[in-house]
Amino acid sequence: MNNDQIKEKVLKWFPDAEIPAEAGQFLNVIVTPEILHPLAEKLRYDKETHFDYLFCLSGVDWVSNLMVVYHLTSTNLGHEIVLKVKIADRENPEVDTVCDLWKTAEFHEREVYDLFGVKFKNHPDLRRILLEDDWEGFPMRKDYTDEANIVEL
Amino acid sequence: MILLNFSIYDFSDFINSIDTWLVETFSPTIGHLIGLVLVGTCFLLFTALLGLSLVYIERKVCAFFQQRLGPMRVGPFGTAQTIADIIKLIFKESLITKQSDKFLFNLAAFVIMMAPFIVLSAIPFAKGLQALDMDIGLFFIISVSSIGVTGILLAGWSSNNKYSLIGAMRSGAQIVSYELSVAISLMTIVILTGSLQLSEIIASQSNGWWIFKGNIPAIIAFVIYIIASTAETNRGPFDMAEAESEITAGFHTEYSGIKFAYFFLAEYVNFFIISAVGATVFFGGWMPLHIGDATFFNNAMDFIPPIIWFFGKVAVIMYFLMWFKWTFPRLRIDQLLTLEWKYLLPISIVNLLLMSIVALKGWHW
Amino acid sequence: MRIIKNIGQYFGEIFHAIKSLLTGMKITGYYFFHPKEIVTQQYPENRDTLKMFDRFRGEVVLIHDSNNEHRCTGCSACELACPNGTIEIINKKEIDPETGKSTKAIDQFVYHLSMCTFCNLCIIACPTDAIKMAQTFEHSVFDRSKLTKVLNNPGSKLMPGIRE
Amino acid sequence: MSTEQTVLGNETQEYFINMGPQHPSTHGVLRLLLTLDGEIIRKVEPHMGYIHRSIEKMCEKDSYQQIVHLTDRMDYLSCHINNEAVCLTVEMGLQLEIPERVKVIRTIISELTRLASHQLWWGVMGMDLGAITGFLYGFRDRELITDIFEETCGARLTMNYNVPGGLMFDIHPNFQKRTKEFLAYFKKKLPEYEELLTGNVIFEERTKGIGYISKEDVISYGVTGPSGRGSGFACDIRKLHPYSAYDRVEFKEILYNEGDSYARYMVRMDEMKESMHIIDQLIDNIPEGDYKAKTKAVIKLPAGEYYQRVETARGELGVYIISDNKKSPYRVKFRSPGFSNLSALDTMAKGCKIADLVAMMSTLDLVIPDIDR
Repeated sequence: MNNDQIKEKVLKWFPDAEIPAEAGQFLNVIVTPEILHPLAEKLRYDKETHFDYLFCLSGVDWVSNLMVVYHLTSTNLGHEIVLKVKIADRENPEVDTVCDLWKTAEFHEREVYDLFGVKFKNHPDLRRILLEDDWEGFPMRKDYTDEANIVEL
Repeated sequence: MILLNFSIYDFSDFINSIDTWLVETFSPTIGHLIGLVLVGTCFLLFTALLGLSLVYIERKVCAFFQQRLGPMRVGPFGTAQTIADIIKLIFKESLITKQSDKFLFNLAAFVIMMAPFIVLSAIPFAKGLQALDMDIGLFFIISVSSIGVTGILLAGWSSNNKYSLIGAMRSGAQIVSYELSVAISLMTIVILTGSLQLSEIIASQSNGWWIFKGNIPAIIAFVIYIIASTAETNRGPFDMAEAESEITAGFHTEYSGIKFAYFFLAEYVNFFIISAVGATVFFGGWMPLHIGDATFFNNAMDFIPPIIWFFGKVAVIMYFLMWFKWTFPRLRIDQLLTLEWKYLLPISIVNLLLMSIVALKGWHW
Repeated sequence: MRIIKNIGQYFGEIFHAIKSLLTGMKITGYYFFHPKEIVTQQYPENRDTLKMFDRFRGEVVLIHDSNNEHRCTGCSACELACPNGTIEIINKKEIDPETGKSTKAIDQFVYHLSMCTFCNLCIIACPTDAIKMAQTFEHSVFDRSKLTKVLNNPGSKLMPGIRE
Repeated sequence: MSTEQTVLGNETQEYFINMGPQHPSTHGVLRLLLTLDGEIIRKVEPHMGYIHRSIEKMCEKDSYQQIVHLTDRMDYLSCHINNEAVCLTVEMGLQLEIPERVKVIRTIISELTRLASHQLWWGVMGMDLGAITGFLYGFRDRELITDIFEETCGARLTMNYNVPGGLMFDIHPNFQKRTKEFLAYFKKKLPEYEELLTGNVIFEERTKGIGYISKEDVISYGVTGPSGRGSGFACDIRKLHPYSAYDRVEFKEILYNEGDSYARYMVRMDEMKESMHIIDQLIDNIPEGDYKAKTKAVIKLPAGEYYQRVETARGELGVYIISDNKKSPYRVKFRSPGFSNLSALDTMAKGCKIADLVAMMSTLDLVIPDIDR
């Protein structure tokens, strides 16, 4: 499927999904936390899309909101898509886990939780992964300060 | 007076003259006691020397297999390296883990040293150079050498460390199984000699070594003996008990300083012993290479002193064992036991039967 | 029939196993008997013959010529290029004896070897090729403060004609 | 486990063992919390982050030239490929036209890096299985590659040879000669590797059928690189999204379908041959030209998101740069191959023994700084 067909399909399933018009490297789909999991599930299991390989999961802090970015590709169909979930609530960011769809998400979501503080609902083992358990704050956030460890050059 | 009897070809006169002199000079009881102490001291010194030189040799041999130079810094060609190591180990702090069973922890290091030390007494180094020539010599060696496993189990249990415990358990299973093959492969030769006494086993090889005389079963027995005895001494490729990459150092993980040195020493003395027993039973011990009644050849061979024959044979076997160790990957514990129970043991039992037939029919030379 | 086949398989396995083990032993045995192939270099002993490659990055040095002149104008391009703050350039005002104008010149070119990652970015950033990587590699010292070096020689001057 | 307990008729107790952070076969500071039943592994729980240096956060403060040298310190065994990945991303953002010479040189050095990495892996694999001699042989041959690197790039391990737009300096005049010498030498030595380990009966026993992972699981866990290809997952980025000069060389993507330790081992052994094949094709055909495209001293990427995937020796490395048109990136994410590969360890190791776990970790070829970043 080419990007237009995927776009059409996604919009048919979830008309709320926001798809920026400008052509970037990938087809971007921006969604709210509520429809992330249903959309991901459809993308994963639909025969025509069949996005079975999550090759990157990253968190981004846009100051006004947090974002979790899912880079997906299909191993047999070869098309790629970028799912972005925008989380407006910085204090208590929550989004459904996609561990059940792609197992690799388990570690990557723990990393995003560790560094950005995004809580993934239904995650089997949501703990800090890179930092120690008693670390305070979420270091990759833009408002994170640590005078002892961050040296301004 | 004593030294007059000294001959490099036959030590029995020399030993007897010392004994006689001791008994005559002191009373018989004290004389014998002094004799015992002397022999004990000799063995202690020998053990220490053996450990030192074997560690050095193994390091050099291993280095050459691996395209390295090995120790080169301390002394010429690094010969004093092991002495430096021993000095370091003596001065190191002897750590004891918290909540370990301190008594057993300390005891284990001595128990593990004890077994090879006792076994050493039954090894004939040269003609007449043997501390104990019992009529059950071989049986004695097989049985006493199994004391060592007690030391390993004690060390593993008392260390209060799971790695140690796993190592000890592996080692226990391994040694107990492999002892069977070792014993049976040695018994294969005993069928031919008709005696367990080591001096008689050697004497029976005066017209050729059993590995040549004993037909095919002797060769099979030798191969099985080498494999099984390597496993029994926890050497690579059967070093499951101390598999460095799996369970760090196995049963001696928690030992440091001089106690660690004991484990190390015991390992190398054991290594020497299996080679020595192999050399004695299959290659005639100190007996020079004789071919039937080719007198001229036999006399020429006799010219080389027996002690050199003995150590030469031991060295060759050791070299092969080192070659194995530095070439092969390690087996897994269950594969190790499979190898013993499915391959070595059945083969050695069949081999024993074969040897009996060979002996009955007189197919050996 | 099946039993014979099984027995054949049993011994076949053993034969294959022994053969594969012997192949491995052939390799190690070959090296044992060819000590000429030993690759060990005995490091402190071979110091005289040990030569590093020209591009090897050992430490940053400021090039001085025989007149004790260097090419550093103190522009701090290297300082900016450095990812770790390894280089600190302390400038001073200097009165040009000919024109009488005050110009900027380096007072101290401070280099913290302990922070350097030898990434070569300062060298390519330098517009006047004043610094280069030296091939030294024996950097260990007993005192950490010795790793902070002042690269310009005492009394050294800027080479004439560099600033233009 | 309950069945075994009833069969045995006695109670067995599970226990925990900490494998690492200091352990001879975790190849760095990785801690595995093993739940064991005797010697049988019930659960593996990796704990990482012991050398987490927050490279992603550091990148947000650095210029694009400076980021490159940080990636040297991620997967230090394929540092050139990491550098290349960042440079490719930046070049994509700047829409720079890269000289052909640069592309070819990058490809050659990438493949040399892959070879060096696999040589080290082979040695370590042998050592983990108890064949220590192999370790020395692996290092012996790797030394020659690091010599080539040292001569051309100026460092043996953290080379930092790439800059956005090209290379730091041109290849050394000896580079081609040395590389060809090395290839001739290593073509003779590789069969020795095979004889020493591959055919060895003990080695086969230790790896065949051990650590099985299915193709579905491999895709789901995102296990890439030789580890993924050992399960039949065609994930070679060099084929899927050719970068640098990979579109003009002919090579095979090695695929094995067994999914066990032996398959993963064989993939790497065959990949070494393919790497040599690639270098063979390119080494005499380095086009003349500049070694660097013209770039500004201060690089500002146009605002936007850039994602570049490359194939390192361990698998797929993704570099995700979000730029807001400043001299430092807004956000950098490295999708490191080791991180995803490690996550599959639990699935592989269930029911195996401790010794198998060690073999399995070797076949995953974990580099801890790559996992922790």
